[in-house]
Amino acid sequence: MKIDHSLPLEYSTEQSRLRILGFWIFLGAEIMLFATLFASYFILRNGTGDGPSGAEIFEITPVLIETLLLLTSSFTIGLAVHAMRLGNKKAMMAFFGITLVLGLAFLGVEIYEFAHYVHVGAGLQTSAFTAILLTTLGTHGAHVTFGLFWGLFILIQVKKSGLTPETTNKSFIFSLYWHFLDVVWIFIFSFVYLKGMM
Amino acid sequence: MKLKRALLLAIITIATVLTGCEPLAVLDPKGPQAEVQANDIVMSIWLMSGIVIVVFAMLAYMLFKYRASKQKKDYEPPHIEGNIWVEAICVGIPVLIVAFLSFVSVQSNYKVEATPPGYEDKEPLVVYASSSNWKWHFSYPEEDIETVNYLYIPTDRALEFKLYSFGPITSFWIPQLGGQKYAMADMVTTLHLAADHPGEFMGRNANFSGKGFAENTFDVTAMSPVEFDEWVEEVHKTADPITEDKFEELLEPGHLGKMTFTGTHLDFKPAPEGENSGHQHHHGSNDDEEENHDNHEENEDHENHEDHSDHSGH
Amino acid sequence: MEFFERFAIPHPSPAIYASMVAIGLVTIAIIFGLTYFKKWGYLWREWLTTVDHKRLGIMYLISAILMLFRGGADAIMMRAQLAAPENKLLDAQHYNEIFTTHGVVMILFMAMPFIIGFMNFVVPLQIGARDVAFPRLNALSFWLFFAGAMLFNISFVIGGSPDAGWTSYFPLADNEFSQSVGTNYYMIAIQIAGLGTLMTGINFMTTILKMRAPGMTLMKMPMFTWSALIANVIIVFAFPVLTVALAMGTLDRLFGTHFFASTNGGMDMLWANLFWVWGHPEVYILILPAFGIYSEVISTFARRNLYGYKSMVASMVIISLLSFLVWVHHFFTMGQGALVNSIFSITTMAIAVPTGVKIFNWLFTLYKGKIEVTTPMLYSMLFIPLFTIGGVTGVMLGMSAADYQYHNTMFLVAHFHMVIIPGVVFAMLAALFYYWPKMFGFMLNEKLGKLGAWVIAIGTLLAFMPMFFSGLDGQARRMYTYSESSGFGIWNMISFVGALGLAIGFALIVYNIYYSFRYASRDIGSDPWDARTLEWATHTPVPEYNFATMPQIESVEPFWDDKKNGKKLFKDKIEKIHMPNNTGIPFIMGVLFFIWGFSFIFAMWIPLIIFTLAIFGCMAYQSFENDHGRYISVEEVEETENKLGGKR
Amino acid sequence: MMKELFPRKQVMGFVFSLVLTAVALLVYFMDMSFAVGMTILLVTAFIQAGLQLILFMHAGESEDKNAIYISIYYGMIIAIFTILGSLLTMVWTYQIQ
Repeated sequence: MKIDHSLPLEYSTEQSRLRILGFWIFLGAEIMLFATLFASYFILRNGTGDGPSGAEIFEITPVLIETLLLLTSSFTIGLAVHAMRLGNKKAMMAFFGITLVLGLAFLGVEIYEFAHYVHVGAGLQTSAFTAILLTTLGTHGAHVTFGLFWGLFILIQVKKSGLTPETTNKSFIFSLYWHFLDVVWIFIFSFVYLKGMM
Repeated sequence: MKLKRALLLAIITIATVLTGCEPLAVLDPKGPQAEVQANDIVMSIWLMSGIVIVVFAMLAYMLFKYRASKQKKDYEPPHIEGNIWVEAICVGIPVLIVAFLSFVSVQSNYKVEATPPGYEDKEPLVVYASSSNWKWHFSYPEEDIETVNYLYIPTDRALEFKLYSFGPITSFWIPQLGGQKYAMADMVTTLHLAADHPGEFMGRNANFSGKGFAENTFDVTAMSPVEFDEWVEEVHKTADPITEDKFEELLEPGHLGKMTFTGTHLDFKPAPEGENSGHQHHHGSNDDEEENHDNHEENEDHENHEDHSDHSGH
Repeated sequence: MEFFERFAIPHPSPAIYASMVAIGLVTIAIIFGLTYFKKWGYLWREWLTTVDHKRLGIMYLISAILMLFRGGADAIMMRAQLAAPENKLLDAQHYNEIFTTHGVVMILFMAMPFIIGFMNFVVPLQIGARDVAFPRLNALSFWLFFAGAMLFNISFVIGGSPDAGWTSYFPLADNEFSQSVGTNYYMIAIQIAGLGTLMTGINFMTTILKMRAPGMTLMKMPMFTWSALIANVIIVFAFPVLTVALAMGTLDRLFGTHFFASTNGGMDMLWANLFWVWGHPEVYILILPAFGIYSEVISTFARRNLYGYKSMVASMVIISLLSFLVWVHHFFTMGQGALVNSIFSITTMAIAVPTGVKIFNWLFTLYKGKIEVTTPMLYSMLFIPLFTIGGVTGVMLGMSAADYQYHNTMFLVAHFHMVIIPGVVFAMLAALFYYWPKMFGFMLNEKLGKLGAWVIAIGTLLAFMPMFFSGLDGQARRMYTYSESSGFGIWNMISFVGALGLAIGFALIVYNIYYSFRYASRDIGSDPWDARTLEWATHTPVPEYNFATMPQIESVEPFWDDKKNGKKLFKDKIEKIHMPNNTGIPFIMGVLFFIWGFSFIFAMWIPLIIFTLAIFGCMAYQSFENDHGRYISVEEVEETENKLGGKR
Repeated sequence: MMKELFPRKQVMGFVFSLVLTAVALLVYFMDMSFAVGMTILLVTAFIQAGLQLILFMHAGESEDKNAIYISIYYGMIIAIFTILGSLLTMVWTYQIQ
């Protein structure tokens, strides 16, 4: 395999450059996926039927905690990539690990939040509004969950075989995914929660 | 306008000759809205025929002139990149045609979405047309009459159909009076029509709604205002009043013949409009409240014993 | 419903029982045949585990042709039922199921794999690549599509077919009005196939953007590759919308949510909206690659370069953007009022401009050419007039006020069949004849081919032109019967005759394949059409690595320049070639997805969870697998090249 | 070593995103009109997205930056059209009628 040493390790082979571009295109598709959910959310926002409205069930505290957790994890995965580019495997793994822990904490708060919604009578079947709220949040949450497993597998591979063109490429792509989930969360935070509580 | 009528006549004649019987329903309008649409259709058919002829002629010319069998054996076709002027014409003319059609289309949109010209002086006749699997219910709140699967209308007034459905999306369509519009369970749509002449027309649900869809039709009779008033009077004398139980029975899936009642189901089962709308976006919009004011008053008496979420029920 | 009741067919008929028996017999025959001729190993090694874009392309084409006949059988039954008033051939339920499956099968399981099949086979060859960017993902795409298609197709023998139309509008498609599992099949099968298509889109975008031969800038790409690029861009941005819509539909049907219900704040219009946000771009996903095929065929057989290359590219880019801005024209009659209708009416008609540019460019490509009417060219020449009729009626439908009269009528049905059959089906048949020699090393019979083309063209006109009239006379679509007095009888009888014509035409193509397989010459060289683009510069049959050395590209028609102007295409010396290994994972995942989907459709939650975990297990396995492919040595390449007729 | 591990770019990005989040929170804690609130949310959300894209995701660092930017912008444009078009068709048109 040809290795080009003038580029960061994750770009070093032809195949890895293909993977990175391919993943960016996949993120383009993800934009549309979440845009469709947002469009549906905005349209069904007032479709509360007999159920509660957003303003009645949203709580600022867990949402703020979730936001801070995810923002910080996006920062630490950035640091992990930075450490990776410096060839510091130990620091990279540490930051990567912190990212996953923060992700797990985010998921924990989100599960609490869901339990709270169901508890106050805002389940999946309550109304179109609660359904689209839980689906939108759930889709993001499912992405995070998937990311946790994926990240864990990558971390194991980095530990096993070190920073190779292969593992750095996977880690870099994972960082793109994670940053993207943060971007999606920013939009959820702004246009689902804050707008709902405005 | 004269030209349009002449063209219309021409196409009708052609169609008549082709079928050997009656003219095509859509091109044989009996009301102002259908006429707007038929004029648009006929005009666009002619314009589009022009384009088709140009393309056919060019294709035929190229195929006859440049067939390999007509060329010398050693002829080598030239390399031609394209010509800015030729391509500008190929863009320019279609742009002009589309611009013209857009102009016509926008105008017609506003025409078919309003009371037709010439009918503004009189209050339109409001008819609530609701579909259930697989019937049509016509409620005349002003006349306090309800019919099933047939529609009587006067010729001197504009008609305002308030459409909704007790089930799947259906589409209310009387081809000779005008185009269709959807009837949906959670909101009321409005279709403006009018009939110029007395006559009998076919009406149907045009949107697929399940097993009984093919037979989901109704008969439309347009008559003079005097006859219409006589009919209303006669109904009040002879027909039974519609009751909630009876109406629930009518809603059962299946087909029914024509039926006539006094009173309307709107009294006990209001249409999904205004505050009865399942459609949240009607709330908080002041204009809408204004518009539906009359109906609110009508429904007010009955709102107390109605379960709010049940209005669009089945 | 009781658990076992779900699997019963709600409306059994002798035809369905006969199909069950036939399916059983064919399955047994295939298993027996494979065992008897000891072909299991061959099938597994060479086809089921392949990652070769050419073989995947051929598998897509075979599936597409099978599905063409499945959807065609539905069509014939529909036309037969409507041929006479008050006909009793089919009952309402059966008719509803048939037009639903006809629509879904033809669009998603016939036209889509047809174009994706040709993309697979042609695009890497046209850009001088060894394979696509992600060969294993490509195999997974195919198996997901195939799993989805098969899942959808078993619906009529297990549990009943969907019956709410291919648009599956809610609330008709909701549990209340569609009680059988049919619509579950619709939601899940299309979801699985759609995921495969989305991966194809990402794969081909990456391939075309990154893997072109040296020197091939974007503006030197062949037109089919350009059209494939644009179509894949549309796939990438349109299919996620379908994914979400189907997921919401599934939630409504299986988990009791109220997205599209008319109670509890749901909104039935939202389904229509989301469906068409995907649905309209979908039409351009189908038509653009078809346009690409026509560009290749017309320029080859006019013996001239394509006229107006730049405006062709520009028009496709504009179409790709506009295709996302017109979806409301599918429901002008939903009551949005004059303003919204006006906006979408204008954007809709605007698409006619770039499309018109393409038609004129093809006509000008003929100008000063040396036209040779072969079968692919005959399809292209029949396409132009027929598609023009379909296209201009599209402009008429775009006028929203008039659309109130066309909507939901046979006029609309006539329009989209006059667009899709000449536009897409003719293109696919042209491509089938055009690329057949490259795929299989012999040519299809020209005489039979041209006869078939004429029969199909006349069949199309006979089948669909009458619908314009019956539509204007008030015949709604999807009616399973009509009365004598309506006067629709004569139009529908002519349509039926046309449909029979189409059936004969397609049968002729099958006979042609059989006939040519037996009698056609195998000595045709690698460039039987005297073509212009890169895919013809390699050997026939195409070696697995496509090109022994990378071609050097200097123009849009490098192969033509190589042949006529002496510009050498292949200058490098042969080096060892890196190729991906075959893998069974995509096939296994296809099988898992099939069972997963089946469990989902019948709400069998425990198998559903097990197979969900199995699918993720496969993905985890992939993540840990370290497979760097293999190398083909220089000697091996040279040996293959010599065997196939010398180094190029 | 520590200095290397805490690059300015990343830290700046993080601080910015915290500041922007705080600004967006004003919408919750202060009383303001719908228009002002929406404007603040739109501006902060899109700036944050842009920060992530350029500072954290290194969108512009490789030879494929054009392809990357085009696919992201294309996706955003289509996304915005889809959202606005759907709202126009199913919500706004009933409010202005």
